[in-house]
Amino acid sequence: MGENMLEVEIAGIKMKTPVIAASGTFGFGLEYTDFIDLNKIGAISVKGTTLKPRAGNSGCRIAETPAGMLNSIGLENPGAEHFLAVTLPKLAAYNVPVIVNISGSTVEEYGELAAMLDVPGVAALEVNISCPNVKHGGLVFGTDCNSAASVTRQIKKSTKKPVIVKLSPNVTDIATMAKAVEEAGADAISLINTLLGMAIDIKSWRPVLGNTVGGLSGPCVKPVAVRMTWQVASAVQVPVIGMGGIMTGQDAIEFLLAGACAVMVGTANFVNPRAMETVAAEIKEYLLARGLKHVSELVGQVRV
Amino acid sequence: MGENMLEVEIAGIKMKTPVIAASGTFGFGLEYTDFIDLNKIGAISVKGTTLKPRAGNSGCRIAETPAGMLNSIGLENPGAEHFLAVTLPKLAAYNVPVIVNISGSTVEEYGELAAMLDVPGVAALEVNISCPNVKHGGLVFGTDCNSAASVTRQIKKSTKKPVIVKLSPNVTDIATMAKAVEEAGADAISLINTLLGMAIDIKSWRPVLGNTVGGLSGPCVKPVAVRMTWQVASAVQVPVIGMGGIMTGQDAIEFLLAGACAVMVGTANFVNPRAMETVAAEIKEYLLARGLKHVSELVGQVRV
Amino acid sequence: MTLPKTVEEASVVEHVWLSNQVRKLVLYAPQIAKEAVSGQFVHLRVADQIDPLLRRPISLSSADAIDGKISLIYRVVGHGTERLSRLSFGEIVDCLGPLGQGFALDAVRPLLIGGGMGIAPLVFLAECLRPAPIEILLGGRTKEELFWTEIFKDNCEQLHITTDDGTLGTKGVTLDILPELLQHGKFDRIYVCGPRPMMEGAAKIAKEFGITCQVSLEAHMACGVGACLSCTCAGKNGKRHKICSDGPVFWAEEVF
Amino acid sequence: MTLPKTVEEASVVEHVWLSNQVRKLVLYAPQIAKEAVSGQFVHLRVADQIDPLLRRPISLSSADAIDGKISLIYRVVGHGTERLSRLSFGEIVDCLGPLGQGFALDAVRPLLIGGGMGIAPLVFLAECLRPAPIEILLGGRTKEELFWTEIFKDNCEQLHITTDDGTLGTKGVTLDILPELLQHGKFDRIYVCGPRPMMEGAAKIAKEFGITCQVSLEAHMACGVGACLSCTCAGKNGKRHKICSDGPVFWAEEVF
Ligand SMILES: Cc1cc2nc3c(=O)[nH]c(=O)nc-3n(C[C@H](O)[C@H](O)[C@H](O)COP(=O)(O)OP(=O)(O)OC[C@H]3O[C@@H](n4cnc5c(N)ncnc54)[C@H](O)[C@@H]3O)c2cc1C
Ligand SMILES: Cc1cc2nc3c(=O)[nH]c(=O)nc-3n(C[C@H](O)[C@H](O)[C@H](O)COP(=O)(O)OP(=O)(O)OC[C@H]3O[C@@H](n4cnc5c(N)ncnc54)[C@H](O)[C@@H]3O)c2cc1C
Ligand SMILES: Cc1cc2nc3c(=O)[nH]c(=O)nc-3n(C[C@H](O)[C@H](O)[C@H](O)COP(=O)(O)O)c2cc1C
Ligand SMILES: Cc1cc2nc3c(=O)[nH]c(=O)nc-3n(C[C@H](O)[C@H](O)[C@H](O)COP(=O)(O)O)c2cc1C
Ligand code: FES
Ligand code: FES
Repeated sequence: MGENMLEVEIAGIKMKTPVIAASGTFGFGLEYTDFIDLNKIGAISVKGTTLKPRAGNSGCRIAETPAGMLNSIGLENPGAEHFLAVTLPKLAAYNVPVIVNISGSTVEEYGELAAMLDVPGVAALEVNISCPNVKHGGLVFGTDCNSAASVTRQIKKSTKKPVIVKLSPNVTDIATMAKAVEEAGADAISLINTLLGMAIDIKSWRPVLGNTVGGLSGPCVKPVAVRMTWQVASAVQVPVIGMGGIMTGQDAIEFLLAGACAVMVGTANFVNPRAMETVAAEIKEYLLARGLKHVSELVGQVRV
Repeated sequence: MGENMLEVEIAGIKMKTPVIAASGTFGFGLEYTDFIDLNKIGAISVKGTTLKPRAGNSGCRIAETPAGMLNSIGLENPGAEHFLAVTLPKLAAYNVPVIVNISGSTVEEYGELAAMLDVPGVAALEVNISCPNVKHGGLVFGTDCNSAASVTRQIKKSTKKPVIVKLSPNVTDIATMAKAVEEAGADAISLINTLLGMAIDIKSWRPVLGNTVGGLSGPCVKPVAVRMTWQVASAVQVPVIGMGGIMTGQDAIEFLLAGACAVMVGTANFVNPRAMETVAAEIKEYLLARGLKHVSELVGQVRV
Repeated sequence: MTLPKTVEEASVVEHVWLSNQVRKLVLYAPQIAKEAVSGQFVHLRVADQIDPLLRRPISLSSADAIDGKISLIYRVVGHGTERLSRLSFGEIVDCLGPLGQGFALDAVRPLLIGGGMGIAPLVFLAECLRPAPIEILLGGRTKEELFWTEIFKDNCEQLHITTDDGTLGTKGVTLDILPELLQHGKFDRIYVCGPRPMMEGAAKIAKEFGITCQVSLEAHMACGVGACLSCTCAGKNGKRHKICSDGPVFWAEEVF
Repeated sequence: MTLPKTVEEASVVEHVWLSNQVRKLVLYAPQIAKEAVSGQFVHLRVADQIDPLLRRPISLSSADAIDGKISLIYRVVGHGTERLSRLSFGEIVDCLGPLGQGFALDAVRPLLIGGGMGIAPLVFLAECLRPAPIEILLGGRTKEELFWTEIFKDNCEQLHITTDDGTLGTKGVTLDILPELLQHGKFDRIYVCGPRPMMEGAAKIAKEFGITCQVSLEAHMACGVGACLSCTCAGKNGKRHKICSDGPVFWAEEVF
C-alpha cells in the first residue's frame, strides 16, 4: 500500500519521491553513498558546475549562525569536462535522476555549458543565476529580469534537456523574476538560493568569512522561502521546486501546500546525512494518516 | 571609571547608551516600566503611529519560527492625537529620548504626521517606509527609491526634528535605497525592518498568520541585518542605526563594527524584558576588557 | 528602585503527569507567589537558548504566598511544552509574572465552568473563592480527560460533568446542561474558561438569566505585558483590549 | 544493503575534566570503535535541535574495538563545545564517523609533535604505533596546559616539553628544540599536529633533515564527508584537497 504515493514527474523528470538533494550540499551524491542509498532519493542536483575548474574563495568558507549557516564556497568545482569524463559515469551506477546545476559568467558561457551537458545520463539542468559567492555572473543575472531571461533563452536554445531556473531571494519582487524566466522558456523554477548575509568576528574585527559576505541557509530562512515559494507558485504555470531550511517532512509539507511540486533539501544533509530519507518517510506518514492517496493532493492547497 | 563610555549623539539625539528600543517591540515604553528602568536606556522608538487610530490585522498575529518570529500586527495604534494627548505627557516623567515611529499611506499623510509631531518631548521621527503588514503605504514606499525619497523630503519640509528613515530589507539593492533617502535629507538611517515571511499550519492547511504573510525578526535575521548595515554604512555619510536579531552585547558589537553608530533591540525584549540593559552592560564590559575608552572606537572598524 | 513585576528564576519542586498529555509543574517562585491572584498567568522561557525563542503563557493553578510555591497545569502540545515537560527536580525556569488581570472575587454563589485546559486557572479560582459555596461544571471529550474531578473534589459543593461520549457525567457539552443549572436561580456569577464557542455560549445564557459572567481569553502572545499588540481583541464601542494585560479575564460584555 | 560509515547513537560512559577548560569524553560507540584508525575524527551533534545547527569535528583520542569505547579530548571554546560539556553519564550523542584518513603507521622511529589541542589525536597515534619506540615533543603556553604529560607517560620512551613561559621543560616553542632532536638522526618520521605555523615550521625542518612528515590539518567543516567543500585547501600542482575526507592527515609535501 502507498507504493507510488510519493512518485512525481516534474518537467519530464521522473522521481521516486519529491525530495531532491539541493545543489552544493550533497556533492555529486557519491560522497554520501556511505550514509544514504542514492537509489531511494528523488533526484540529485549536483554541485554547481562551471565551464572551467574553479578553486573557489579563499579563507574561511562557512560560519554557523542562529539556526542556520553562511557559506562562501565560491563555486569550487572541477569543471564540466571533468564532470562528464569522471563523475557522470560513476553516477550511472545509480538509479537516480542527475540534475546538473550550472553557473556561468556570461550568457554565452551558460549556453556553452548547456550544450556540453546535453548528453545521456543528465536528467535536467538547474540554472544557478543566483550564487551570491562569485564576482562575475551569479547574482547579477539573478537580480535583473532581463539578464535572467536572456540566460534562460540561451540555455533553452542549447539543450533539449528540461531547464530548471533557480531564483535568488535577494530581490524586491520574486514573482516578476519568476514570470520573466517562465516567459523565456524555463520548464520549472526552483527557489530559494541563499540570502546574502555576513558575520563579524568580534575578537579579530574581521568578517568570519574569507569572502566577507556569504549565503545564508538552514531553518532560519524557511519563512522567507515559504513566502517566496507561495508567491512564485501563485504567479507561474510551470512547476515550482521549493527549498530553504527544510529539516523534516513537516517543513517539506509547508512548501508543498504553498505550491511546490517537489522540494530540495540542503543544509539538513550536513546535520543528518539521512535527512532526505526521513523527510520522504515523514511526508508519506502524513499522507497515510490523513487518508490521502498521493503527494500531489497537497500541492498548492494552502487556503489563504 | 567608564562613566561616559557608552554616551552617543546621533543626529542631535543625545543618548546614555547606544541601545535603543526598536519600534513595535517595546510599546510606548510605559508597558515595560515594571521590568526595566526607562531612564537607563538609550532611547525609545515607540510603536508605529499613524494619523488615525488603527485596529491592525485580524486573526493570529504572531508565529514562532526557527530562532525567530513572524508578526502581522498591522500597525494597530491609537493614532497621533491620542499619542500627543495621552502618551507623550506620561513619557515626560522619564529622562529618555522619545523617537516617534510614523507610518502613512500617502506622501501627504507622512508630512501631516511629521508636522503634528513637531512638538517638545519628541526627540526625533523614525519614518517607517517598510512595514510589510499594511496594504497601502508601508512596503511600497520602502521598495522604491523615488517614493522613499519623496516621503523623506516631505517630512523634512514639515518638521525641524531629526529624521531617521527606516529601511526595508526586502529589496534587491539596499545601498541605493539608503543613498536615495540620504540625498533626500534623512538625518540618519535605521535598518533593518522585518523580512517578509510566511508560515503554513499543516494541520489546517491555512497560513498561521491571519494576514497570510508577516515580518520576520529575531536572531534568524541577524546575518542579513549585519550585511545590510555594513553595505549601508559603507554607502552613506549619515549615521546608521543597526538592528535585526540582537540578543546580546556581542550581537550589538557586530553591528557597531559593521558601521552602526547605535543599535536597536526588538524581539529580544519579548524574551528578556531587561535585554537592553544586558546588551549595554555587555558592550561596556567588552570595551573595558579591551582597554577601549568609548564605544565610538568600534564603529565601522571591521577590516574587510 | 524596585520593579513590581518579576523575572524570577524559579526552581522545579515537583513535576508529575496527571494524564498521558497533561503535567503539573510546581515551582518555587516566592516573589510571584506573593503577588499572584487567580486568573493571572506566568510567561515561561522553555529553554535557555534562541530556539524556541518565545516565552509560553501558562495560567497559575495555584500560588501560595506562605510556602512560595506556584503550580502550573499544562498540556504537552508542541515544541515548547515538550521542552518544558523535560524539566526535572531542582532545575531552573525563567518565569515572568504574575501577568494580567485576575478574576473578580466578589461572587456570593459562583458557578465555575471549564473545558479543556481552560480548567487549569479554575483550580486557583476555586481556592480563592472559598469559603463561598462553589459549584463546578466541567466538560471534556471523554472520561480520561477529566482527571480534574480528583483535583476539585475537596474544593466545591458540587461537581457537574459532561463528556462528548457520555463516558462520565451527562453525555453532551457543558452548554447543554447550563440553562438547567442556572434556572433555579441560586447562582449570581459564572466564570467561564475554555474554547471560545463555549465561552460565548455561556455568556449568552448568563445574560438571558441575568447573571454576571467573567471569561478568560487566550491568544498567541509575544511580550505578555501589553507592548507588542499580538494579542489584542475588539471590545465594545471600538475599544481595543490587550488580552495579556487588560485580561486574560474580562467581563463577558466587554469582549463578546 | 549495509552502509560502511555510521551515524551512531553513542552513550556517555565517562566525562571528566582534565584541566579547567579541557574535558575527556568517553563514549560507547561500538561500530565507530571497530572501524576507527588514529588520525580520524567524529562529527558530533551537540544538541537535538536546530541551534546550534552544525556538527562539531573532534579527533579520536582512542578507540577500542574490544570494549566498543571511543574517547575524545576537547577544549570548551564556544557555543557547541559548551553544550557538549553538559552531557552526563548515560546521555546520548549523535556521532558521525569515523571520518577522514588517518596516520600512516609504518614509522620505525617516530617523533610525535603536538601543540595545543592538536595533541589530542596524538594520544591515539601513540597507542597505535606501539610497540615502536616513540618520543614525543609537546609545546604549550604554560605548565597548566600540559596535563598531557600524565596521559603520555606510559606510552612513550621520552617526553620533550617546551612552554612559552618556561614553567615546564625548555622555555620556548617546539620548533626551537626540534632541530636538536632530529640531529642525532635516530628518527625516521615526524607526526605534527598543532597550530599551522608550527606544522609548517616542523615540516620545513623535517625536509632539511630528510625525514618524512605527516601533518593533521584543521578547517571549519559543515558536512565532514567531502560534499560541501567548506574545508578544502590547495595542494601541489593546483590539486585541491578536502581536509575532511582526503585528510585531515596529509604528507607535508602534499599540502605545504
Ligand atoms: C493566558 C494564557 C494562559 C494559558 N494557560 C494555559 C494553561 O494553564 N495550561 C495549558 O496547557 N495551556 C495554557 N495556555 C496555552 C499555552 O500557552 C499553549 O498551549 C502553549 O503556548 C503551546 O506551546 P507549544 O510550544 O507547546 O506549542 P506550539 O504550537 O509549538 O507553539 C508555537 C507558538 O504558538 C503559541 N501557542 C500555541 N498554542 C497556543 C495557545 N493555545 N494559546 C496561546 N499561544 C499558543 C506558543 O506560545 C508559541 O508561541 C494558555 C495560554 C494563554 C494565552
Ligand atoms: C578534524 C578536526 C579535529 C578536531 N579535533 C579536536 C579535538 O580533538 N579536540 C578539540 O578540542 N578540538 C578539536 N577540533 C576543533 C573543534 O572542532 C572546535 O574547537 C569546535 O568545533 C568548536 O566548536 P564551538 O561550538 O565550541 O566553537 P564556536 O566558535 O562557537 O563554533 C562556531 C563554528 O565554528 C567551528 N569551529 C570553531 N573553531 C573551530 C576549529 N578550531 N576547527 C574547526 N571548526 C571550528 C565550529 O565547528 C562551528 O561550526 C578539531 C577540528 C577538526 C577540523
Ligand atoms: C555549502 C553550500 C553550497 C551551495 N552551493 C550551491 C551551488 O553550487 N549551486 C546552487 O545553485 N546552490 C548552492 N547552494 C544553495 C542550496 O542549494 C540551497 O538553495 C540553499 O542552501 C537553501 O536550502 P537549505 O536551507 O535547505 O540549505 C549551496 C548551499 C550551501 C549551504
Ligand atoms: C511585533 C513587532 C512589531 C513591530 N512593529 C513595528 C512598527 O510599528 N514600526 C516599525 O518601524 N517596525 C516595527 N517592527 C520591526 C522592529 O522594529 C525591528 O525592525 C525588527 O523586529 C528587527 O529587529 P529585531 O530582530 O531585534 O526584532 C516590529 C517588529 C515586531 C516583532
Ligand atoms: S502579548 Fe504583547 S501585547 Fe499582549
Ligand atoms: S567539510 Fe564538507 S567537504 Fe569537507
